Amino acid sequence: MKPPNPEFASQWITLLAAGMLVVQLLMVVQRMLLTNIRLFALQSLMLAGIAVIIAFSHASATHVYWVAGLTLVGKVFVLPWLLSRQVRRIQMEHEIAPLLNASASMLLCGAFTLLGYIVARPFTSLARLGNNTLGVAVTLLLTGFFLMVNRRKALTQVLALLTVENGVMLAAVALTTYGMPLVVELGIFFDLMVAVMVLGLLVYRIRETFSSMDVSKLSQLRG
Amino acid sequence: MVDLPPSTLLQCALCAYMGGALGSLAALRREHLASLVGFGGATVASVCGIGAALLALTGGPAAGATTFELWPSVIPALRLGVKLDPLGAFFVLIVSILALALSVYSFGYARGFYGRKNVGLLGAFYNALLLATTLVFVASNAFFFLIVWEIMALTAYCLVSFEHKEAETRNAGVLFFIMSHLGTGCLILGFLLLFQAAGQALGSYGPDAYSFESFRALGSNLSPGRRDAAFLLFLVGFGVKAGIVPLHIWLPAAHPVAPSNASALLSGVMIKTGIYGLTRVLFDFLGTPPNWWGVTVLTIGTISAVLGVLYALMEHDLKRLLAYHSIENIGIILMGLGAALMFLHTDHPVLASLALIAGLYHTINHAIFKALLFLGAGAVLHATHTRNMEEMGGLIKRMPKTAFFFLMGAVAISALPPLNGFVSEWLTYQSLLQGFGTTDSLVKLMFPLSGAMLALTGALAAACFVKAFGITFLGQPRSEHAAQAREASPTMLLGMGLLTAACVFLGLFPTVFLTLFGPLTQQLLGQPLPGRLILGNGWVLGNTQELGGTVSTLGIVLTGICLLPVPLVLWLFFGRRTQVRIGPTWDCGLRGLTPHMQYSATGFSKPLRMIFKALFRPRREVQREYDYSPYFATTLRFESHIEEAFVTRLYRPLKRSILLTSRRMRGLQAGSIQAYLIYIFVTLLLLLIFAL
Amino acid sequence: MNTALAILLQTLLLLALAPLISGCIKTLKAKLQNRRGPRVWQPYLDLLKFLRKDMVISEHASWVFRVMPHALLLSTLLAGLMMPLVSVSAPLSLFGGVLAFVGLLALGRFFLALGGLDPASAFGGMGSSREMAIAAIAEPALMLAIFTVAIKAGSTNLSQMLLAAQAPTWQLLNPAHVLAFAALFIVLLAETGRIPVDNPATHLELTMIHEAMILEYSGRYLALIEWSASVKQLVLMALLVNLFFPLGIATDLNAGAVGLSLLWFVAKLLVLSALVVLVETTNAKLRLFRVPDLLSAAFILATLALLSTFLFQ
Amino acid sequence: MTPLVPILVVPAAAGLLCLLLRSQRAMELANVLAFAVTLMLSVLLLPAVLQAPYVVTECNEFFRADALSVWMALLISAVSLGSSLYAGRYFQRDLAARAVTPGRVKEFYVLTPLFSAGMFLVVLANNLGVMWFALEATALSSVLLVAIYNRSTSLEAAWKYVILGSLGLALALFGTVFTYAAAIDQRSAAGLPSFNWSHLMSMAGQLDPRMIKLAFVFVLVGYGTKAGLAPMHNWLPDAHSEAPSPTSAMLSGVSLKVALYALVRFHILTTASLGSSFSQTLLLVFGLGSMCVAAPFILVQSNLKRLLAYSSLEHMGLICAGIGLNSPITIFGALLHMGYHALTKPVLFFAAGNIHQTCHTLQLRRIGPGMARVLPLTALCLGLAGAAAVGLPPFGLFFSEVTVLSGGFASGHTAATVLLLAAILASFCGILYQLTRILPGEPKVARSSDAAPLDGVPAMALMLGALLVFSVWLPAPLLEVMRQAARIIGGAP
Repeated sequence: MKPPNPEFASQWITLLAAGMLVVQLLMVVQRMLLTNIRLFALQSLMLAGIAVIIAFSHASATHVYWVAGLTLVGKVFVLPWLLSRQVRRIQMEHEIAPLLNASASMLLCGAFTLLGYIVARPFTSLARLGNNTLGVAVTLLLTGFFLMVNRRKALTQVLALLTVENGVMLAAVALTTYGMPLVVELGIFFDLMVAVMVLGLLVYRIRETFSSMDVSKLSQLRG
Repeated sequence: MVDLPPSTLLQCALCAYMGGALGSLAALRREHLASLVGFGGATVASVCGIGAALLALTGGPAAGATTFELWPSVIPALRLGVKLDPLGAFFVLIVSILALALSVYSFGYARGFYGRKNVGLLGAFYNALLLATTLVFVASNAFFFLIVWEIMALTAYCLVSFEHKEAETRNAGVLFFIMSHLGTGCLILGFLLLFQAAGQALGSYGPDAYSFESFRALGSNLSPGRRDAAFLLFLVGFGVKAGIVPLHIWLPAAHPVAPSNASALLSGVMIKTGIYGLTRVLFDFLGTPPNWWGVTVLTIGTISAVLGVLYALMEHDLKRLLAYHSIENIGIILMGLGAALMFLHTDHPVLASLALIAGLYHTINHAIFKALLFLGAGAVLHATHTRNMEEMGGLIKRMPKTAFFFLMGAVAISALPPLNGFVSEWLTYQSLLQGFGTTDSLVKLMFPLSGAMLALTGALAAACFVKAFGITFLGQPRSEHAAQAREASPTMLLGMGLLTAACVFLGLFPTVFLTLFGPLTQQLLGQPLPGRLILGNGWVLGNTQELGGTVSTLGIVLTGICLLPVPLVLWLFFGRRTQVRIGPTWDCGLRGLTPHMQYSATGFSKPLRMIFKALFRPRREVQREYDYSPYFATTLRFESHIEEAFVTRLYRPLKRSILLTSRRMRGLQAGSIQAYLIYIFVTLLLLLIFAL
Repeated sequence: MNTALAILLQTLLLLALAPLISGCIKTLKAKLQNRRGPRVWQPYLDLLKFLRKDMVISEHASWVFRVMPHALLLSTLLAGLMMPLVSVSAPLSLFGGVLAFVGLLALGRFFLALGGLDPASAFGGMGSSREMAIAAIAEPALMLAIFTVAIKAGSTNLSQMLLAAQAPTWQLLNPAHVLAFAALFIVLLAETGRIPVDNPATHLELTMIHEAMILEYSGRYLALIEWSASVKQLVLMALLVNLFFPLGIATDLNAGAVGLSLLWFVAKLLVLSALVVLVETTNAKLRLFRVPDLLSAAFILATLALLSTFLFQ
Repeated sequence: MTPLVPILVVPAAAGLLCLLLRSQRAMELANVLAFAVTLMLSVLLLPAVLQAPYVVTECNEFFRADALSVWMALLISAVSLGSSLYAGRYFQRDLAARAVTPGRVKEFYVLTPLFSAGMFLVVLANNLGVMWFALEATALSSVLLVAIYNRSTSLEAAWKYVILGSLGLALALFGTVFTYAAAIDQRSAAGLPSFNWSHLMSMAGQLDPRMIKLAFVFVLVGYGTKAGLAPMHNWLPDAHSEAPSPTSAMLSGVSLKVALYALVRFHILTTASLGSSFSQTLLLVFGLGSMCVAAPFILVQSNLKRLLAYSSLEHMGLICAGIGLNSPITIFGALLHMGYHALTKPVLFFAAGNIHQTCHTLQLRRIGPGMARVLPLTALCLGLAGAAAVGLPPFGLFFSEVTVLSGGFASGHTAATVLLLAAILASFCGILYQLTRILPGEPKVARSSDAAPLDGVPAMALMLGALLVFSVWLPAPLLEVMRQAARIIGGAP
């Protein structure tokens, strides 16, 4: 099948990137943990989509298929399953009140989007597929950061970390037209898996000793 | 003696110190051997040191000029250069003379530590301190100087907190080490300023940009701003070690707690490294000084002298009293140096050399009689196990020889005629007196006024040492310890005897010793020994002016001996048939005098405490307990203490404010992970804005 | 050789003249208080009496107690030998100037104070403590006044100072000299223990300073101490008299000139003694802690003298 | 066959071998042997790097070792060997006191070699992506090491360490991607540019300056967090004080330096592409910031291990400022300081470990005076290492500090150098005051020193001996490798 014209591909990529941003904003306001995990899976699915389109539109970037496949398997199915198993084992459903209420955090995310575009403005002029996905990537990074600060549950912080990871992968895909060398992609993916396992182990241990997932209890070490 | 060049003598002195230190460390278990090896090594080294210094001073300009490396250094910028020039040799002479007397003293003194403390360690630190101090005087580049300066501070800290059982010793040790290291910080900055200028001049920042020769070559073409900054940094850096007034609080805390031979070494030699540093920098590196330098040094000297002796008067801890006197004498030395700086500014080289000689002669005099007094105090402490004068008394009958040596030291430090204190203060008076005529700006008033303050200091020192000697040695023993005191061991007496002989020699034959100052003034001021300093073929000391005042301590003593027959004749004609009866002291008819009826040290200093009330702010509490009638007290508790102005006004608030701000800064690490994430987030945002 | 002779003669002069002066002061004071008072040569008789008496020495005293009188007498005599009494060049003028003079007096006082402390009695301690305190406060004023004169004369050698005073440019009523004289006069009162500072005639514990230190002495030692006290008084008065009113001092050493200058010297001393006696009878003894105010007044006077050396040129 | 690959394989293999072993003695022996071999291999690497091509590469430029990486490899192997020597007796006493379960000890012996293998990969990897991956691996392995003790505080420390660490590494990845993107835009006909550092250095001139600047910002915040630079340092005192002593020795001694090594690689790249002013000022500011933040905490510290952690923060600040001052003398001084600090800090943590196990507390007040009586040899080592850490002359740290200061003056940064010295003096006062509170004097409470006096002393003596020897006599190859590394950082190829 002959590769579609680049114009069509970059439109799809921008659409999917915007989708990822919307999902991210939903996660900021969503209070239920399980829905958050499903939103994360959706976001990863969109990322995989972008990767497929890129691989499809560039003949020589065959290794990007591998990347798309891994993202699909790992981030859409395995990780959410792991995290939801953890949540069910700890029977902790409801997220306690975040630091900033929903409207204030939405306002802040708007500001981050603006900052993302300011940062990415000098680089979008390059003729590259999905030229403004860099702005989305930076915004994803900043909002993921904010999500981590805003929530007090340990597991939510892990999720926030994974969304930041998604932001970085989006930037990787967007900026480098053929994606990063395969060995680097594999390394990053493998690290992500181990990181989630280690985080899961720690969350379990914290749950054991503190009998609650509230991170603000972790403040005995001072001075 | 075979013609040994001074540098080889110096090297064997250094090796002997090193051998003494390692030897006493090796023989850690067997105390007697350790003390023998340690202090024996130090004695041999001091003899070599004296030889090297004398050869360098008397051997003419070529003798000590060679710079040689101890061993090839490994750090690229460091070169272990040693140069025995006249100034260094003079101070090596001081440290070696003292080391000789102290080592001889220490043989007997260390016996007190057998079984109680580790004598091997004492010997090791003692030798290491002497080695580091000798190296400080002969180091020939800034990097090596800073290294041995810090090692000296480290070993001095180990000696000060040698008996670290009591908390007081530990606190004194820490205070000393922190203040001396802050001083070293200023020195590092000062030397780096010179290094920067020398580097620019030489074009390369290699090891020879550190050497003292390139600093000397800088001379006065340093920019004025950099010169003044360097002057202030060196004044503070070396001032902390010398113990000038605002920076002196570690000295009365550290010296008393050290073992006596160590406190003699600290007071006699280590504070002289501060004076050596100031002399080396002010006269060797920084070229002709502006006027305000001399005025500052003279003012600081005067204030240190007066405050030092005033605080000494109020002490009834024998070694703290002597420590405060070190501050006073450092003040007198600074007066000489300050006057010399002012003469250099108004271009009077002859007067400048007189003032410099006065300052340096007082340095060696102070080193000797202060060490003698500390050894005396050590012997008293050794015998009575207490430093508190209120528990002593009547020791002259139990320790006659120590009493005699202490008395000679007291006469010397109070600047009373026949001994060396008087001669160096006489030279200081003469230089201050000449100063009046050198300029016509109002600054010339400073000379006579500081002369008057010097007189006040001398008289107060005399009062203080009448108290120190009188209360400690004369009258009845005030405690059980004092009653059973026994005379010090022969080696301790020999040590003190050596120093007393040195005092008498420097007092009676100043003209013989002053010839050593020729190469010194030649190197520092380019001015040979002033003509009219030594008159009457070596009998009389002049003050370098045509019809100036002269003094001859030797003449005074000989005439005194000629006058001895006067009381003898009176005894022959009238007193031959009289008898001498020993009776009780007049007790106004009471039933005999008890030791507590004598004057106490606190009582002795009461008039002066009332006169200088404004400075001391004395506070006294009297508690009376009585059974039934308020007029018949059963027990009476009296407590009086004075306020250490600098500690309560300056240092304590400073320390409290620093610790307060630091505790407030701890709020940064408050434990919540959200806060830490916010810190990173804010840093990222700021950097992004900065980078755009 | 003639210096040895000069030393001998000056020593004899000092020893002979000193008790006479203190005797005159005592009689003058008695006359002023319109009582008959002792004979002028009474001090000589007292000295002879003490020399012949037995001595009682305290059991607690050490060798310092025995050495002190001799040290005091020798140091005071040496200070006296440096002072040009009758001829301009003093016998020991080469061996020490005014600084050695003050140093020797301080040495004497140092041993006197130690002698007071030795017999472990409260009076000795009190006397020594007060003596040293007052001497310490008097020292800066003494030194500054001497500095003023030395700066004008250009040297600290007493003979040089007198020679400079002979020079025509030396006006007697120059403000610097008047102020310096006043400062030195107050210091004289403090040093010799006269009324406003210390009462020489009494044995009342609270008021005596100089007497308290020598309470334990008796017999020959007391004689030596009394003698050196009067020599010190003579020497200090000579310092005042010769330094500020140098008229009539013999410049060369022939017998006639020396005899005439001796007469001038004794006359001047009597005038100064009269002044001292006048001050003694008109003033009461100051409390101990008011004495520093008096001596700081002396210090201010000396500073003004120093300022006036170049302010009122 | 260059020793590059064995250096990585040997520790990794030892880690996996320990998985199978049962007895603690065997695992300990495996660790010590592995690290001894890596030390020898690093020393073998020295002559190779000092000859003409000055670079050793392996399997077509995937692994690359130049002077800087060999110097880092030496430090890593030295510290790892020291801490593995110490770990044996340390965990036996912990097991006896039931402070830790045998499972966790096994975890320690498996993870420590992987941790150091990760660090070796960081310094030997030529590909920036692989370098990021290696750093992520070290972070993850050390997290579980920090969380060995089951106390709530060590869990808290581990959690903060992993969250802040992973976030930092995510930012660093973003920066790495940016650098690669800058390279992609410039791809000439030669197809996809390789992600190798050497290749990027060769085409540094044409990289887009704006992109490189933004990349360096992200890398600075990312790797800066892992290196514990000032505003991002909050995890450091918690992690280093809660970890077992051998791990905190490795963390403080060398893992901070490895992260700084990665940051310095990017600094060299940025200097090559847009001149030294941008990245050098940032490094200087962050270095000074770390020292000034560390000083107040040292002054009022009440916990012994946190005191040592803040002292590491201060030394890292000095090294970073030294490199930031960017004159040949200061960079050489910074590298020298790295070496001496890597030898000093572990000894301090080992001594703190001994004291912790004897007094069962790290509160300086409750340890109380008189440790010299209770644990004479440990107190001696703590005293000597403390003197070295505060920069007293007989030890090398004084020389490196004065070299950095004189370089700072020589290159005209007078104000910054004065601030540097002030921070050094403040930390001197703080550490000295705290040490003299516990070492001299008589012990208030009678402590039964169940720890045999010779526990852990051979490791401490070995490292202190090395420090003293290298302070007085620095062998020529070491000097040459440091000088060459300084030239690399200074911008020579």
